[in-house]
Amino acid sequence: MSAFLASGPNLGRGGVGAWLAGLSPRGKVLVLAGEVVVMLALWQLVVGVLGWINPVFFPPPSAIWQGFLELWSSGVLATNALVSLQAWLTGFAIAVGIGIPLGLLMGTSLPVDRVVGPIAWTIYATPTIAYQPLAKAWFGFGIGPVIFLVAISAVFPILLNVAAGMRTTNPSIIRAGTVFGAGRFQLYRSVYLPSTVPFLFAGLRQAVVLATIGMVVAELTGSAQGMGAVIIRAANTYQTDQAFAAIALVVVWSVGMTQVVTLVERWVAPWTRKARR
Amino acid sequence: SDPGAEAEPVDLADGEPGEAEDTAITVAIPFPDVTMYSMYVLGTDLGYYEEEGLTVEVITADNVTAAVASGSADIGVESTGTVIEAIRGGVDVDLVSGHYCRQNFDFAVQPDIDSVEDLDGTSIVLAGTPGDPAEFQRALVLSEQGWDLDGVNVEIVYPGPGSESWTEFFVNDRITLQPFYGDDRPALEEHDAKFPVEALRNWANDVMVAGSGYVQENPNTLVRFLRATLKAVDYMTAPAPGEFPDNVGEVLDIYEANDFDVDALRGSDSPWVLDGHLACQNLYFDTEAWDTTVETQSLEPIEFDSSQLVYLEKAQALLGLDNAGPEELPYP
Amino acid sequence: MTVTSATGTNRIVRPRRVVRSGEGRWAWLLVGVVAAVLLAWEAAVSWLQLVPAVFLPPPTEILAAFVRLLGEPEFWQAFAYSMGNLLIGLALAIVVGVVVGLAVGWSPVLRFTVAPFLWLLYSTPKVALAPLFILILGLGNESKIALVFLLAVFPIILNTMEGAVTVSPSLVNAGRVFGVNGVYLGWKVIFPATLPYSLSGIQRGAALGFTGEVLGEFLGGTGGLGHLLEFAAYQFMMAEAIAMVIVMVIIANLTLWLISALRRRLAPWYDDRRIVGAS
Amino acid sequence: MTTTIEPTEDEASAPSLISVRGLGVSYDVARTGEKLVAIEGVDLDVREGEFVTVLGPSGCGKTTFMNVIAGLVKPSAGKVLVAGEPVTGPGPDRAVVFQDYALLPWRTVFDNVRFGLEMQKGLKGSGWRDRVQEAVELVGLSGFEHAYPRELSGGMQQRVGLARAIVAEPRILLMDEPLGAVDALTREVMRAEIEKLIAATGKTVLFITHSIEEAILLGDRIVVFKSHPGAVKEVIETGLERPRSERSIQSDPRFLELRDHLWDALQGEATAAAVSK
Amino acid sequence: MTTTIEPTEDEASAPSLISVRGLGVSYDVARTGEKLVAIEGVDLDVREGEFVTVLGPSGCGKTTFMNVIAGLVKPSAGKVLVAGEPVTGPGPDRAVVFQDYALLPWRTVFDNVRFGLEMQKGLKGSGWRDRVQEAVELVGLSGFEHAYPRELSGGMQQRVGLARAIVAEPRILLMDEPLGAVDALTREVMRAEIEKLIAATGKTVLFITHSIEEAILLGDRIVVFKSHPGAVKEVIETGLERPRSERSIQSDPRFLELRDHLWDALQGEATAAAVSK
Ligand SMILES: Nc1ncnc2c1ncn2[C@@H]1O[C@H](COP(=O)(O)OP(=O)(O)OP(=O)(O)O)[C@@H](O)[C@H]1O
Ligand SMILES: Nc1ncnc2c1ncn2[C@@H]1O[C@H](COP(=O)(O)OP(=O)(O)OP(=O)(O)O)[C@@H](O)[C@H]1O
Ligand SMILES: [Mg+2]
Ligand SMILES: [Mg+2]
Repeated sequence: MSAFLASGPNLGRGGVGAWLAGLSPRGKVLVLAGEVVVMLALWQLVVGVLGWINPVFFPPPSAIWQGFLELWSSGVLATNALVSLQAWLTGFAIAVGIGIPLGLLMGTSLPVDRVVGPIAWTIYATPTIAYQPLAKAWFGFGIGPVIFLVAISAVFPILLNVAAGMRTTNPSIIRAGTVFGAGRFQLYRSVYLPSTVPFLFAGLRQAVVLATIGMVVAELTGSAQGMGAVIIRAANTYQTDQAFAAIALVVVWSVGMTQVVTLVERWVAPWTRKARR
Repeated sequence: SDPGAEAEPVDLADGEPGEAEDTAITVAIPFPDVTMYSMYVLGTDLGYYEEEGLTVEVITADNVTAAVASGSADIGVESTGTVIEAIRGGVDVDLVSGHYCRQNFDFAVQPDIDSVEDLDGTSIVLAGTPGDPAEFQRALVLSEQGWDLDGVNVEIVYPGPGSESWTEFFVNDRITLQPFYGDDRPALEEHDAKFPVEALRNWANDVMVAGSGYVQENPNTLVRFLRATLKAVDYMTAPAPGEFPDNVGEVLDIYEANDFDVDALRGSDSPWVLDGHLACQNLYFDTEAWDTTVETQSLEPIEFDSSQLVYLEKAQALLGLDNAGPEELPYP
Repeated sequence: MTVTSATGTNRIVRPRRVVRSGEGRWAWLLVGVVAAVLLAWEAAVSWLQLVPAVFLPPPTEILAAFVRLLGEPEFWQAFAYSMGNLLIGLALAIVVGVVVGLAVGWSPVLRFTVAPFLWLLYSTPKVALAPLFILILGLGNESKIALVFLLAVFPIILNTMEGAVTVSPSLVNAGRVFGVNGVYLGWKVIFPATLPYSLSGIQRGAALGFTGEVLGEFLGGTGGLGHLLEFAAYQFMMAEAIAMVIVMVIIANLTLWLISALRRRLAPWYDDRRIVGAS
Repeated sequence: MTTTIEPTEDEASAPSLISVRGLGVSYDVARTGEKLVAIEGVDLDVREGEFVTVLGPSGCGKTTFMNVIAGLVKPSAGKVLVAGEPVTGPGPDRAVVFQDYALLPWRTVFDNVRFGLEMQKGLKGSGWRDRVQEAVELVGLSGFEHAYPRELSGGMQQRVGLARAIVAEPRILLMDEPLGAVDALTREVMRAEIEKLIAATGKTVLFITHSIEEAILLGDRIVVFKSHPGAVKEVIETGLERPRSERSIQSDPRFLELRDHLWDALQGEATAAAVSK
Repeated sequence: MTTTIEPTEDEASAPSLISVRGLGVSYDVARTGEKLVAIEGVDLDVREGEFVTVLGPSGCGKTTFMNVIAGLVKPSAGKVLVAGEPVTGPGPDRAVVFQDYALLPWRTVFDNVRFGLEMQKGLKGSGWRDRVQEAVELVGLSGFEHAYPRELSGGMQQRVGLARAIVAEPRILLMDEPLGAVDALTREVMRAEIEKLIAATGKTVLFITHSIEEAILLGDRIVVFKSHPGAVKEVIETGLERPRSERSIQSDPRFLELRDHLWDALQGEATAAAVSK
């Protein structure tokens, strides 16, 4: 996501581009907010006022807001969001718990890398949706298959990024570590792990998006609760405004969590912040 | 847009309908299944559609009303409650006829379940996906039969639209109660399941819809399509309620030729062998059926625009039928 | 006019392709591990009956289903159908993704106005928007192609963007100095410089595009592997369903392999270190 | 060591190929929104066929200065005339050799050199092939036509950059620290080669360097820049004979004198730059 | 220019701190499976407190040679003794300054310098804080303790590398082209600083460089390497007074003589290297 706000090749351009690039973080946020408002207004105009698309299938923002209020006041939102949240967090924690150690192991040991790597890539390349019927069959109903799908969606970006981070640790730094007397363990702690951190966070950011999509896919069928169930129930009863409100919330969650990951990264790994020059 | 407001009285000339405006018809069904949608296969195989100058293609659609509204399908078959909700929501579809005018409510429970109290603390299935209005009807019938779920602490789960998967969960003891259909029965019997509730209700199960615009532009097509479909329904249903259908052998041959597994149905002596008991030969639908659905599925009341049924009535008239409601059928 | 010319050995230092001698051994290890897992699976299901076979069929049954599948003409029809849509959708996604990615990556104004929405769209679970697709694009090939496109295009855009943002300014300056400008600059300098990034986005996009195809076929219609999978899942034929999944895995991996082969061909100058995704 | 070093006076009457008057460039600084004055009030005249070296500490605006002449950066004040015409953008009369070579990594040596030609003339005729080949030979790279840049050493890559610049026969060669990224030994070799090459082709050259020695060895005149803001501190005529053998010239008292002088001029600047770059 | 340059004979009797005998290193080449002989039959003795510069074209095995002494590479033939003990691995008596700095990007200047201490001693006592601070001051970086490497210029980063190397007070400093990556002007400044620093601390130094001038300016002795396979071509005693001002020394006839001699010795090698690296 950082690439969006990167200023790009600095070639002394002028005009709006330079102005935008020159904005302070707060200014950028303001401009973005402005854009969002314009976008919503356009949407409202096309669907709500001009009626170019049947609003049952594509409700205007005002209706979505209405749907959100309905969900909120009926208490449906709170209970279901809580269920989803629990599944998401559990699944993500499992993914992190498996992904990081296994990634580190892959980065350390060539045999593990050569065995786990291809298998991981294979599963990663397979559409998540393909696991959906299997997950339901294996884990039954409720939160089980959701956790499974969240975990399996999130684990590979973490795993593969951590492994890549370990493998691409600058050999020159490793040499420096060795020269200054670091033992195997110290080298691990002081050199490999810190240089893997940026990769880990890149993986976490990808994982957040994939985990959220996995969660919705899992909840869309099979479970009685959760945001996916809210979406499908609302869709089945043609309360599309509520369905879209639920989707919007999921998107907000996804984007919000990537931001959280970025914030944590800034805090844990201040050196990864873009150079000031 | 206000449903019903757009429907203008349609003038259908007396006598034979005119040439079909649209000769290739796409029928959307909600999920791949043979028995429920067999009349379209039969109509094609027996040449009824060809006689009307039509060809019919059956496709599946995740959301039938959307498929119809978008023009991907000309005709859609969808459960009545869903169609009512869609029309309420403002989807531009017209209800053109009934499809199955009755519903069977057959429930299996695990061998150790004797009464509704025994379900306490277990998982049960009432419908495949959340938001399926049939869930309320099933609960209603259950409570009418002495299995009122209101007082019991059960978890209602949704294993997906196909009843085969419900059965698999059932025989693997993941659920204690499920609705079932004829083709699920052998597996359930093998599992020693009990069938505490077997009932038939004269409630419209599902209906056919078409896009409002399509209806306006293709009156003759619609009449011709319905006439052929009526013939196909007649071919597969019994001459009178409760009797054994005449053409079972031929129908099963046609199913088989269309890649369906019919071994279990051959040699059956049940009058319900083709699920034909669920259909009315005249593809009945009217305001009463609408209101019953609204009531039994606990839907918000909404009025039915019966002018939508002119094509059905025309097709019925051409075949000498009237739009009579379903007769009482005693459960065997 | 002469310049002291090469007097030493005219040795071109070809990039090192790291093919370790142990590589073959690891392949065997991999085969061994996979075999062991399959064996344990077979044992757990068929012999020890720890898991009911309807839910998790043993590998032998899946293999049988797989072989059966390959023998059926319907399968190959479905295969052709799915691949056709996939290729069209991917082609569109590649063209649009690369062009949009370049434009957005290159222009700060676009990056600012368009990119956040791209990100939002990327994060949106497309599954949830299914009815919208049916409504707008119907159940023919269009909705499937659209879903392939929609799922594949974002990784391509995001990666291309990342590439375009990181194009060395001095390459751009070199282009300008030698008279390359405007669209030409994009075509002659920025596009090739970004190509390795785009290709790695395309790789991910292709795998995701396949998800889109399956998703589109779940939505409705009559053809395709997703349709077959849905059918198998409806009948609760797990062995068949898993066999279908294996077909998908094979296709996904073949696509990955094909594109990395393509990358080696199209971008031989590019040293094959992994570019970690932009997102 | 009695000869004093007098900053050269540009004779206004001499026909100058490049003429810079009151040149100033300021950049918008993204973060703060302020303007950073990179260079200010720069005057310079370069005669046809002259080899001018530009010496100055890091960040003093040498690259900016050169970019204005190349037409890559628009001045905020003053004007630049090349052959009497104001500079409005890059043109075929000026070619640039970059410090980081800026070769297109996806093109072979031959195609990279061709790049210098293809945009301008469109490669219509058939003669271009010979011209490219000639340029490749001129820089001593025959036999490497089909190598990719990353298969070459730094020195070889810079030769490609040189060939690309001269192939279109520009009147002016702008070289921005062309030897900054090659190792010292290669650098010492290439200096001599560049001198010979330029002498043979008779081009007008503006050559930026950090190295005092290089500035003296190559330049007819040395322009010394100072920082904050970047400006011309002094201009010195080297007055050394050509061809200059690196070995013989270093015992030349004039060389030593220049060296001492420049060292003094830059000592402060360089120390400051090393610590606060 | 009458003084002839005689390669120095290592007196076998002098107590040498580093003693290299018949050293050979060969690498396994991945692609072909063959062995590449990087260096062969290298003999060298370095006395305590001596500053030895190693000069040679690219790829001749200088880094390999230094890595053996650092204990990073195992010799395939011959032996290396440091203070009479055979080298078996890196040790606190030898510290390395790397060309690419090899700083840990996630550590501040202070923590990077501390790294030189912590691996070996574990930072038990309380004195280490002062020692680190002292080293930071010694290289002139006070005030930058909390900066991250990416916030520093190349020259400053190399100062950090230097501080990290000297903080643990090794007997031997191994420097692999420490100034290869900084700009020429900074380089000229830093050369003098390094000389002063080393003189003050009295360390034994092995200093690899590509630059003839640097080799002469800094070295007590210059070891010239040749390629294919890497081996010592000759060893020259500079015999120049210390402290050496860069400015005065360049008029010293001995300097010029050495320069010419080395130039001749390396000309062929360098040309070859520039084209075939
Ligand atoms: N595009 C730009 N936007 C903002 N500031 C810039 C830009 N380019 C250069 N500067 C600033 O202008 C000043 C002069 O930069 P310039 O690159 O011209 O210096 P230089 O003398 O070439 O330095 P060096 O020797 O390190 O190459 C510096 O302070 C630099 O940070
Ligand atoms: N790990 C390695 N595996 C295989 N070959 C190597 C390895 N390290 C170095 N070599 C080869 O050994 C030879 C000597 O390399 P080395 O890095 O010691 O040279 P160098 O003199 O330090 O060169 P430079 O001046 O460019 O740093 C080169 O041909 C190089 O390609
Ligand atoms: Mg510069
Ligand atoms: Mg080296």
